[in-house]
Amino acid sequence: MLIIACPYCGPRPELEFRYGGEAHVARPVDPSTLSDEDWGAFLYQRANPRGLHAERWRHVHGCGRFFNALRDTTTDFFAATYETGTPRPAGTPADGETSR
Amino acid sequence: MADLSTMRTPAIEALVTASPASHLAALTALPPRTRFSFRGRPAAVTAFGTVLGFDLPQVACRFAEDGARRALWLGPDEWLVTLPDREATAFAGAAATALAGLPSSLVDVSQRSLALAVSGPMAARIINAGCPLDLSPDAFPVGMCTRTLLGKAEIVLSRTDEARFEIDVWRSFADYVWRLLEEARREFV
Amino acid sequence: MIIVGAGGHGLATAYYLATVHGITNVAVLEKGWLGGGNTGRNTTIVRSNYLFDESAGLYDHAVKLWEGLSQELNYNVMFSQRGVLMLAHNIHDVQSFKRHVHANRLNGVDNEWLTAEECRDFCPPLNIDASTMRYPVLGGALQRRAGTARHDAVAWGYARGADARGVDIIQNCAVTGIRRGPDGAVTGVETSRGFIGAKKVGVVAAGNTSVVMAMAGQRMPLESYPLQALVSEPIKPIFPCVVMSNTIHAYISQSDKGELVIGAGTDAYTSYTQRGALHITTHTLDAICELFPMFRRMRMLRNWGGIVDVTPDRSPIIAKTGVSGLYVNCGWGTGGFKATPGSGHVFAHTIAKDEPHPINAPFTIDRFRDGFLIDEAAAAAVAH
Amino acid sequence: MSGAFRLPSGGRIDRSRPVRFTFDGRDCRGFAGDTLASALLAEGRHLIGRSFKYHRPRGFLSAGSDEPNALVGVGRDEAHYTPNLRATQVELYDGLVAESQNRWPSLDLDVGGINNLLAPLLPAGFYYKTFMWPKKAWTSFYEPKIRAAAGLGRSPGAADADRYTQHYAHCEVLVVGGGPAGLAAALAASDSGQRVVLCDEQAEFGGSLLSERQAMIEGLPAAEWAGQAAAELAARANVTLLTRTTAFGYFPHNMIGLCERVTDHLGVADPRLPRERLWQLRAREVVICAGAHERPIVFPDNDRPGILLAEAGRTYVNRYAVQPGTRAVVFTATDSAYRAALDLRAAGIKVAAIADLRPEANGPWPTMARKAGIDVRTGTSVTGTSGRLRIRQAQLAPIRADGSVGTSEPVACDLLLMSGGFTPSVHLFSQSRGKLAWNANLGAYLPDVSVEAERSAGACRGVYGLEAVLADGFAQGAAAARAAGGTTSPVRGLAVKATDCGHDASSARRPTAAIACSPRPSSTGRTTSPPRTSSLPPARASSRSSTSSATRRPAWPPTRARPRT
Repeated sequence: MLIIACPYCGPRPELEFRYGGEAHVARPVDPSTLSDEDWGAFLYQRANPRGLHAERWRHVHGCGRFFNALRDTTTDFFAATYETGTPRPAGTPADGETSR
Repeated sequence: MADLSTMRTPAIEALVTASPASHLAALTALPPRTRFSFRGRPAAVTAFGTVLGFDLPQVACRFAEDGARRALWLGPDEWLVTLPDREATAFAGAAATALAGLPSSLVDVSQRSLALAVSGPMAARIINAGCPLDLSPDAFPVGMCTRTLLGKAEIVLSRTDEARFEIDVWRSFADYVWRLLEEARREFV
Repeated sequence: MIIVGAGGHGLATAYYLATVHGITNVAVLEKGWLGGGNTGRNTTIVRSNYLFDESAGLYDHAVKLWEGLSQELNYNVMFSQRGVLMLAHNIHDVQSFKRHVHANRLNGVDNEWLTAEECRDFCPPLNIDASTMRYPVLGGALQRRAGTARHDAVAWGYARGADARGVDIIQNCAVTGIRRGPDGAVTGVETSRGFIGAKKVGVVAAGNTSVVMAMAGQRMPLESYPLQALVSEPIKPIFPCVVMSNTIHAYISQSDKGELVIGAGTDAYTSYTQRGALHITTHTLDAICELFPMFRRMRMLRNWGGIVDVTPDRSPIIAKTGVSGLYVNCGWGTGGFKATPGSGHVFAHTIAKDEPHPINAPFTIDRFRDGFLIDEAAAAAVAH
Repeated sequence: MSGAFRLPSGGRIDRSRPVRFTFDGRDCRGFAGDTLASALLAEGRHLIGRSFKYHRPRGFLSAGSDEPNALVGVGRDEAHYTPNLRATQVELYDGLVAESQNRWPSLDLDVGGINNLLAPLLPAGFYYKTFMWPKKAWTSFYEPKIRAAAGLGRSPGAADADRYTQHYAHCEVLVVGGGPAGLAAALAASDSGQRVVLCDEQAEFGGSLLSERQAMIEGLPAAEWAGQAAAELAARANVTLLTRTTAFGYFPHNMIGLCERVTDHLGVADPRLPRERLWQLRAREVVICAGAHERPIVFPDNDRPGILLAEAGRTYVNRYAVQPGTRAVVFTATDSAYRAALDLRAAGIKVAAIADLRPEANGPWPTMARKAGIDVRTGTSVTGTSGRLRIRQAQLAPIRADGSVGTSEPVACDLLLMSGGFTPSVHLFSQSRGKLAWNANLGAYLPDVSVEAERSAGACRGVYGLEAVLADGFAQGAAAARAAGGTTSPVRGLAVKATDCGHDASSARRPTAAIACSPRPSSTGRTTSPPRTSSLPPARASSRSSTSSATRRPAWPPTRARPRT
């Protein structure tokens, strides 16, 4: 059971959270202008890297808020958590790199 | 139409009656009270505080109280406010007036949940049978409150005293939560 | 040709390339050891009672191959058609499973409805006393042709068969890049042991598919999750079949060695750690203890995790890709073992002929562009 | 009085509390403080089970959780029946009902033993190469037969009557293992005032100290010091002590799974108590003090009843006051087995010979053994044993300079103790995803790179010798408390009076020639002639799992094994 640092409530056990998949996937402003290819990619293609992964979590059984996290998928250690709408913290390795 | 008043009877009445006493870990059902879920931006928060009589707590996971009124921080823009039933109607009216024009939401959720208290030197240990939080006084001091889990059920947990916790739980989960706590209490009664 | 991944599916692909298509200049590259990934970590269940026509075609093709596999490979894969019983615990389950029964029968796949008592008669350890259960057993769907197979033997049997026909199986050889020519077509793969040239590369890397495909610049509709399983200490035969319960989340069988083999659920987040959290396994064991209270005192011997690659519609991809000469077989989620022979058979066809076999024609990557999804989420044992 | 093989005095058993139990329906007696294993040994029972495949007679090998053979079913009725318990871990209580497993019709006369004679026809993996024709026979005949032969114990036949609870807990320092290192670590860590949890799988704290005959700590016999240390810890409000508690899993972010057996050792338990309690414990820092396992030595027919690990023999004599035999041969590659031989001798057991694989042994314990008049034969191997349901004889043969084996000589015995050195118990460390490193000097894998917030102390990281282990425990416990944000008092030094026997043979004296002994026990059950091999096969690079390769490797010589590449 992971410990996840909610940006609002502090470190809390994984049970209180729900995973939200890849972060920073912006919904296209005008889907009707997209090609089928791009729309399919938006809907279904995901980064799924081996290493650092920017992902969404929701503190569903706590403050209820969505937030973003950087986690290394080869170790399950978190490099950072940050509020939704804020950019990925500067100085963190790219997706797929390892955090330690 | 169903008589709404019957819904205020505890969903766990039979369990409460059969519950054994324990000075190490007492389990009690708390009397009904009115609950409001309040969500709002800063301007509304300030206005709401005036009606409430004190400022809503801004520190995460802390509650503030004055007399019989209590406001629990549940999220950055969400509070659970409890007050005696007799004050409910007047309070709701005053709040509606004060919040007029300010983006906010005030919902009476009194029927949704009921409250229990666990008290005694073993209270934290009993709750830890299902709650994964560190409940030591350092990590979860008096005055702290949070939504969390007890077993599979979501609860709002607050520490009102070194050796006393209150649990707000949805009515339909109440018997599950009560039984879970009873099971944990069994070696202390 | 190169096959990336020496699990059951990869080895089966190589075997059928050699036996059906006469292609033996094949290298199977494996970063770890033969059958060391999900093939050696799964709960060995084989069944074909999927809802949609496309799935029924694919999985029943596999079951038919399973039925003669020991004799074909001259290697006993211990395929045991002891029956898979899926329990229904609420009205929705009953309706859904009956729909499955009818759909399966229309597709020529055996499946039948049992009452709770019939379920208990079929599997005596099952508790159907509603007064002791949170979720009573209201009945179940039984596929008698379904069952289990010895997972390691499947990998070894295919490996022996492929090896005997000239296929090279290279272990401890991690693929580090996919090389492409000026026209974009595949020319070979870089590995931890050097470059290997090939006109065709089939990726069968299960949980690591996204990583391998990224080497060819391909983003995949996949997410890789941990999936755990566990076994008890071995006991004398007591459990005659496979029982699955989607609702309270348990599946269990007893191996020929005597261990109770139990599958847990996926963890919530993507991970390549090959391990999972304790609360996932305790959740499953709670369900096992409720369904089979006599097993409560049994102790678990081993617990492990694998990496499962999950598609948005919970159906696999067995297809050509946007890169000429690159083929992919992935997305089996939590249930790839059952399809091993069928998957290898049709994937070998796809690579050899550069076009899909009719059975895997619907299982393209393009379906996530075109919208022709094969949504089998309800048929999967794990709500993943 | 219980058992003809009970020593008249000594041990940690409570002679004022006799206990009655049954094994395979036969009435037996023991004392409170016995395990099922020690009580059965006191009654002279060595045959305890049958092996999984060949149904070879099997006896007790160890005295603890590393027991591979002595698996029994325990329970007064079907609703309380638990299969596959290790008799070496089952605490005796009045009315305990135990039965042997995997035999028919009885343990002494087991029809399945026929497999042992057929062994040459049943090579490894033969299942996969046969039973395929005719095709139909798989379902109707072969598979049911294979299944019927599989499994050791049997499932309980009724719904479990007991209840279980679970508990989330948090602490700053968790110490796993309550032997000398663990007690010292817990004392040091709890000085900080932080929350400390100390758990041990046994009924009392002390670990190896409970089997000591001579060692003194702070002027007290070692076991007494352990009791005092545990009492001191119990008196501290910030310490939680958990006995009968196994740390079974190391999960991400320092969550440890603990299984506390609350009532299994009680004949009649308080109904308010659960049978077991699952602890999901989150620790800021973990100190692993898991100790080390003694390695068996691989030689033909080394699995007969009456063949025990040397430290187990010592434990039965010193801790349980049981004579595991009357005439012993000790087969060793370490000095520690000499200590065991002397402890046996002190308990009135005749030590017929000590066969030491090493060309010489001149440490303090071998010197004492020689002084005591024990027949010490260095450069000697055991090349086989005989005896149907219990060892009767061991074949001892000299090892020549070129590594070949000379003519063997039979030595009568009803007990053979063996010691191939010690393997640090790194399971929990490995579960935490820590990386191991090969230590050629110790011939063992040791914890190297940590991933989680943990550290090891004592024998599980290759620190041997009582004084060193206690000092390491104190140092690591204090370091853990500091890492968790606490302040600790200066490390305590303890006055220790003990003669160390080292971890293993000194590497300087390690023979250059390979030792002759067959790498696999004979599977035929016949008395075997001296092995034909003149040297070990070249060591192979170990398999993938470093933990298992460390335990699977032939025990001797450790220099021959290499770390994974």
